[in-house]
Amino acid sequence: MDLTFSAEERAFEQEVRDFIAGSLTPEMKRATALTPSVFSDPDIGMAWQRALHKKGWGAPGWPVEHGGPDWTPAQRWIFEAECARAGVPNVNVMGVKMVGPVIIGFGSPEQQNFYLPRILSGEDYWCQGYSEPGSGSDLASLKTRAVRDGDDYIINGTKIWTTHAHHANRMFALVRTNDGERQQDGISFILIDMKTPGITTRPILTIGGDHEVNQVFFDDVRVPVANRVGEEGKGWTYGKYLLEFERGSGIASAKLREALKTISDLAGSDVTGRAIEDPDIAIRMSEAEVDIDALEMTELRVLSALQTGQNPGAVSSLIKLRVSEIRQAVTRLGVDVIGQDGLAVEPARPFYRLNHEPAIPEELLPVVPEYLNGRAYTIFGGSSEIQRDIIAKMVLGL
Amino acid sequence: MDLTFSAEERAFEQEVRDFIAGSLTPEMKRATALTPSVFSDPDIGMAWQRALHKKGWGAPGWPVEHGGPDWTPAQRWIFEAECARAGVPNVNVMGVKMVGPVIIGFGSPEQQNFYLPRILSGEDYWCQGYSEPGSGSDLASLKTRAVRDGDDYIINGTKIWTTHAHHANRMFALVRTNDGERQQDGISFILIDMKTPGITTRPILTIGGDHEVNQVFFDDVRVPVANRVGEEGKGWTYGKYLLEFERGSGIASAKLREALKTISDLAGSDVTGRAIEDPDIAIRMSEAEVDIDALEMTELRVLSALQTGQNPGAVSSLIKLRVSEIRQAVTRLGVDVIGQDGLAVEPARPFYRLNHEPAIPEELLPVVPEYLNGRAYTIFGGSSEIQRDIIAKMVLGL
Amino acid sequence: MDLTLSDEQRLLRESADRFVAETFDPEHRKKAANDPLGYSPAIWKQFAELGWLALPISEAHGGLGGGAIEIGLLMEAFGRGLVSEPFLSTVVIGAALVAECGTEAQKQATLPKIAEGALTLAFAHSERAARFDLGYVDTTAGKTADGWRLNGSKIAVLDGAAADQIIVSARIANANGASGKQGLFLVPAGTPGLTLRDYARLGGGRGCNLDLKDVQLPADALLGDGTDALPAIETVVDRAMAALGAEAVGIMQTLLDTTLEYTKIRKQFGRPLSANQVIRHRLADVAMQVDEARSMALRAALMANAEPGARGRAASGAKAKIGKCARFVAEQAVQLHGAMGVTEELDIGAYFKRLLAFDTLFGNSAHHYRRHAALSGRAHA
Amino acid sequence: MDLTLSDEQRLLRESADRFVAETFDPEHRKKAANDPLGYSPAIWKQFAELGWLALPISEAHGGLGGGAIEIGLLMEAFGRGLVSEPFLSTVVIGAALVAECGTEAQKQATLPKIAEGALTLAFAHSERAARFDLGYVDTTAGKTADGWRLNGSKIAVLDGAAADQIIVSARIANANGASGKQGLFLVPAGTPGLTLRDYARLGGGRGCNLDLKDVQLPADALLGDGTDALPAIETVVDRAMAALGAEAVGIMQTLLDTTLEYTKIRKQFGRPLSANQVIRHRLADVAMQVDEARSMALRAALMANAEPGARGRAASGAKAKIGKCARFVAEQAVQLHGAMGVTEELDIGAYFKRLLAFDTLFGNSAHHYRRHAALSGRAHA
Repeated sequence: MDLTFSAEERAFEQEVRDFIAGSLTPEMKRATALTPSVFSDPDIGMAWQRALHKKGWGAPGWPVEHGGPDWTPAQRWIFEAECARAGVPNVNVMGVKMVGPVIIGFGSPEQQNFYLPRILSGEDYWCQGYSEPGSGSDLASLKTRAVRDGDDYIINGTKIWTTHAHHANRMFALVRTNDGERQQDGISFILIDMKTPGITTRPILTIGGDHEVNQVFFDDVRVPVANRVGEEGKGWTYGKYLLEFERGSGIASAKLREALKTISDLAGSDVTGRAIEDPDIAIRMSEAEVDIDALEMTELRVLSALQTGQNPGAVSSLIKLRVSEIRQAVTRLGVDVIGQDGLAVEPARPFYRLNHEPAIPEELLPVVPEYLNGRAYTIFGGSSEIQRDIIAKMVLGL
Repeated sequence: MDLTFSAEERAFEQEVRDFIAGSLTPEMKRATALTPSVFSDPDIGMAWQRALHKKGWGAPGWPVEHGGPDWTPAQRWIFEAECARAGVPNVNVMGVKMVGPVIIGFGSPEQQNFYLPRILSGEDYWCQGYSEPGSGSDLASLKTRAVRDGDDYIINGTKIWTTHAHHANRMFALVRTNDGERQQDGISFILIDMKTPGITTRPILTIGGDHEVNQVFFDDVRVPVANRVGEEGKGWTYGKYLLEFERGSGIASAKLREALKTISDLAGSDVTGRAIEDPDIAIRMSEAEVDIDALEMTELRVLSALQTGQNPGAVSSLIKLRVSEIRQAVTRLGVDVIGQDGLAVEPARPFYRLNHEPAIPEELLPVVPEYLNGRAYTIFGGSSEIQRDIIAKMVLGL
Repeated sequence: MDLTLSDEQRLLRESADRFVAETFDPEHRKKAANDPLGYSPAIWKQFAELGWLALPISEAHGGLGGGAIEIGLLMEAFGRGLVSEPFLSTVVIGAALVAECGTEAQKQATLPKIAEGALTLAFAHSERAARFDLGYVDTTAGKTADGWRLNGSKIAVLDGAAADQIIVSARIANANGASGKQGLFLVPAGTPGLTLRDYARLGGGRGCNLDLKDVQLPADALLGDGTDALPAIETVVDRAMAALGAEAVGIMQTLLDTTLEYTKIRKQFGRPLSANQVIRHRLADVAMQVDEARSMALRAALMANAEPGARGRAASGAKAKIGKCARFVAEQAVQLHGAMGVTEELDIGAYFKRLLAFDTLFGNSAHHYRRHAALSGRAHA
Repeated sequence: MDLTLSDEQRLLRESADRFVAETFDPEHRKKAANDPLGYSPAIWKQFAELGWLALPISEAHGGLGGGAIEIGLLMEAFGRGLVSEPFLSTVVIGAALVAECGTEAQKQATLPKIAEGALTLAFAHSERAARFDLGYVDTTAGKTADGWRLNGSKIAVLDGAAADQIIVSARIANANGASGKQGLFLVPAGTPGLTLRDYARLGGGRGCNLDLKDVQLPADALLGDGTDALPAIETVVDRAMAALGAEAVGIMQTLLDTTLEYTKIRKQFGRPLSANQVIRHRLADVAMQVDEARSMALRAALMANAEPGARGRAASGAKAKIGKCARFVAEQAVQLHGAMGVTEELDIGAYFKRLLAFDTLFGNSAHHYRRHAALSGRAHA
């Protein structure tokens, strides 16, 4: 047992660092630091995607025949850790990490040939049409309906909490094509061009004041049957595959460590009156750091199991819960670090392109919105309550 | 609105102080301080009961015609607060606060004339036969059966968690006299002489190493029907009355404040290496003190409502939960205050009559057992889980 | 020992509850949020007519001579309605600072005007380097030939842009130039050298940061006779924290009521959210914490005139405990509202943010536990 | 980067798990609890035969040259069985102190004996006034004509009464009589002037407090050459905390397994306890914390040979985090066992108490978060 990387892996680490040093512009870095969200604005995120794609790293998790870099789990770890450390923008995860793997796993060769290169290159920007009003945690109860009409489906209904729908040119959605005996049985997985007539989006401002999510309405929207992925009525299976794929692919500890470091640097600076001298802050930083250490070890245990071809087992399902809790603790710490400057609300966006001087120092701007928006970590993607239900049932066998 | 007491109440406060100064012996005080339990050993507790009785204060909550002192709610507050401050022993609550009020409310004149004076004088020592193995929180499922045979009941079954059954000469018990449609309907409330043939007790050591609770077995135990309180099959009602009576009568904040002061004094002394200099200890003491302040105000709000003849309402049902949680926080603080001296286990009892020198300073002896035994606060008398079920239903109407 | 309300107090509560319920609806709040002033002068006038602005001001200065309990009743109602009128800044803090420190002439010049709604105040005290330490002030006041010259920077000035006068704390230079005790200065809005960076305040209302560059003031701008103002500031801030505590209780109660309602109505997996035991228990805890907060706010109000140590411990205890409860209650209200809770679509978000602001104002929970420990003689806290 | 066990490690774990499961049943524990020695010399002999006592000792001194991972595997198994043999005192701490500080002659005289099970050690370091500060020692060692004279008092000496020799830390007086650096002294059991107050230790095994009154020792009783022993003590205690962390993980896993089983079987209101959502979620949290503790114990073991700062942060982080998890897991295991949990009738109580002892040993959770913060350069922690 040991924690050190091999000489080859160290060399790869250096390659990643060199790549980042050569590709990450100061503007990208500043924009990422000043974005109070896990989603970068597309102009920033897609610029980074193009840089990655040029290097052949556009989709680290994909098989090599579809343009993946063929990395070992350790290489993926190193890549993600270095990206986190450098503060690179977030790419369009709905494309690279969500719909991409589904198309690879279940799409037709035509779909693969058409969509995958456009994800890699950053030409397409995807959003995810899953939740509906009334169907959040209870996703299988979704009501948006796709009725067959010749070679098309006609879609009616509405999706909600659709991240970046206002930026996306494509959506992958779960729609009801049939009233199966089980709710899950009548759901299909479909790819929708956002420019299709009948689609409208309504912005929903988050509690932090950001326009990130939307409600999307479908009013007799005509989508070719050829845009369905896999079999009709099997969409639930593909959707679940996606969630599992997603779960194994993230390495959260490196990003959390970086977020904590940002807060820690603020706490050590005059801009917060040296908040670090408050023992409550100092101790809570250590608590958060130790929590991240524990998470990192758990992630490394998963990585090590993957590396040696084993199934990491149930432990991966505990990770989402801890990640969301630690994230919230770190953003909360941020609020306490900046103290009364947190009273100032800056409504304009993005923070990295304000056309006026903000009331408080620029680096303090994202702190409160990050905390506020971060309340969603324990809600979106399956609330913490649902996660605990799942752990009790699937991990503990209760 | 104000927090001050009237001149008459201040005079009464002085009377209580004078009484305590004249009646509480150093031995009683030391024994109470060194008892890691909310129950005093009978020799100590009943000596105090006799002193109270002599003064006419043997049963503060009883009506004056049965020997109560006819106090206002404020006087009861003052009395309890002064007793807590002085560290007086605990009397036999199962007699004074539990069975007494039931006999007063529902007993026959014969029962009242026989039992009540013996409770006041300390001649009788009572225990409570409610829980059974398998019927703890779900008390109504109790199985101990009393079968009518002429003028007697013949009782078979077992009771568990019976505090001081090994000291008591009497037990009040809930027994099944009938299989009603609802489980609650077939239960009767009965008074049992512990010397009746067929009763055996088995000690159960608590996690702190104390002999406090027991299992009591009934093997064809013959009890006169005249020992039944009230109607047959109505025992559940009387039992619930008792719990309600009990709930309104306790003033927990004064005792908690005293318990915290004891820990605080230890923390300020060399005997713990001046634990108070540990900022974690200092802050947690303030947290506990503030929690006690909040509890005290809530208790005062109840008192004030009673004082003006109002119904304090649902708030009183929140108190048991907070009291148990704060008690546990205070005992936990004790463990952290004494540090590595907490490793030493002293199995002999009582601590105030050891016939050897303990391995650690005497005043440290009860700290860990108090914490350990105190785990029961959130279990006995309706677990915290059950309490929250009740609050959700009864207070919040969910 | 009587914790029941007097008839007058009951009437005050009822009229405040009614007025707030009728006036401060979500529609009104949306308007106020986009108002550069942050509040409505018309409503402020009504406050005056209702006698609320005169409430704690002494009868000798045109007020009603009320106390912390009455303030608390109003503030709790204000919390329920997320009222953003500058009551705290002008009446609870501003008027009290003048009453505590001012000369009789200064009191006569300001207090009656406040009572009739003709004068608004703000208090500029906090500085970035001070964090939550009331004793830390770097802003300086130098003596000039005919008055004072102020230099420095302040943050978190509540309602500063709407104030007719701002009370600014500054360290008065000693004869040898070294900085000495704190003084409070009445600075009229628009005084040259004063720069405000106004902002929308988290949870409603406005705030600003303030720069003072060679601000020239007349000699009588100094409140009182030059005695160190720190003890008076501590007194007033302790009472302000009691008042804020009552406001927080109103907010928390509203969040509890709203969340209870929502979990009964909202269905998931074919049954209401409130059928989940985990959610039922969570709500029981929320209710318990609202009740504890209520007790602590009341306690701080009842102790508002106690000797400084006891008053400070009650105020810090209340601020710390209510802050802790507020975080829990606010976070759970959002959590139990699910995705809807993390938007600006519902009112929940506004209430949440006001509680977040509450916890930060005048020092967060951790700060006040520490102050409580220090005031309790736990030296190393 | 490989966190899988080697074949040897897997074998070691399997044999330890098997031996512990077969040997340390509740019956055995009850006997051990009443044994004045606190453990069984026969089993100690078996430990030696299995090679466990030789595990971390270097091959040059009759050992197997194993490391923190192997120690952790054994300790986790020991935790599952609540083993009370003095493995920590003799092997993890005692042998390591000799290895770190001793002269070659001292190593040759002790280490092979430990490896073969012929010598037990204890470490007497803590003093009441020190609380958890390893650097605080009041016990003095004065130079005499032919050796040393020790005076002072120690607390929390694990397995002291059963030890053949006790390693006592003392401050070596300087030439001018002022106290100087720490030294470690090998004190044979029964040395005149040594008074032990032996006690049953919370959670199993024995402990004692120790008085040293003019204890006379030969010159070679001092381990090593008089270099300050504090860095070595810190090294060894950091590694001991990693080992204790692994033991705690074994205990916590057992509590989780037992509680899961109990809540499935125990019925209330006509259905198993585990049908309650609140209990299901609680158990999910318990499982999560056991997993976090496991990660931290492993991390501390993997960092056992890192530079002092990183090693200390890993060890303190693990001790702090595992201590926090242990409290939660232990308290919930008792809570979910209901009334049966707060008795000595079930094993739960013994496991609970061992975890309580774990949290206290070498400094509780709060202490180690503070040390972690200090080692991380957060100066005011």
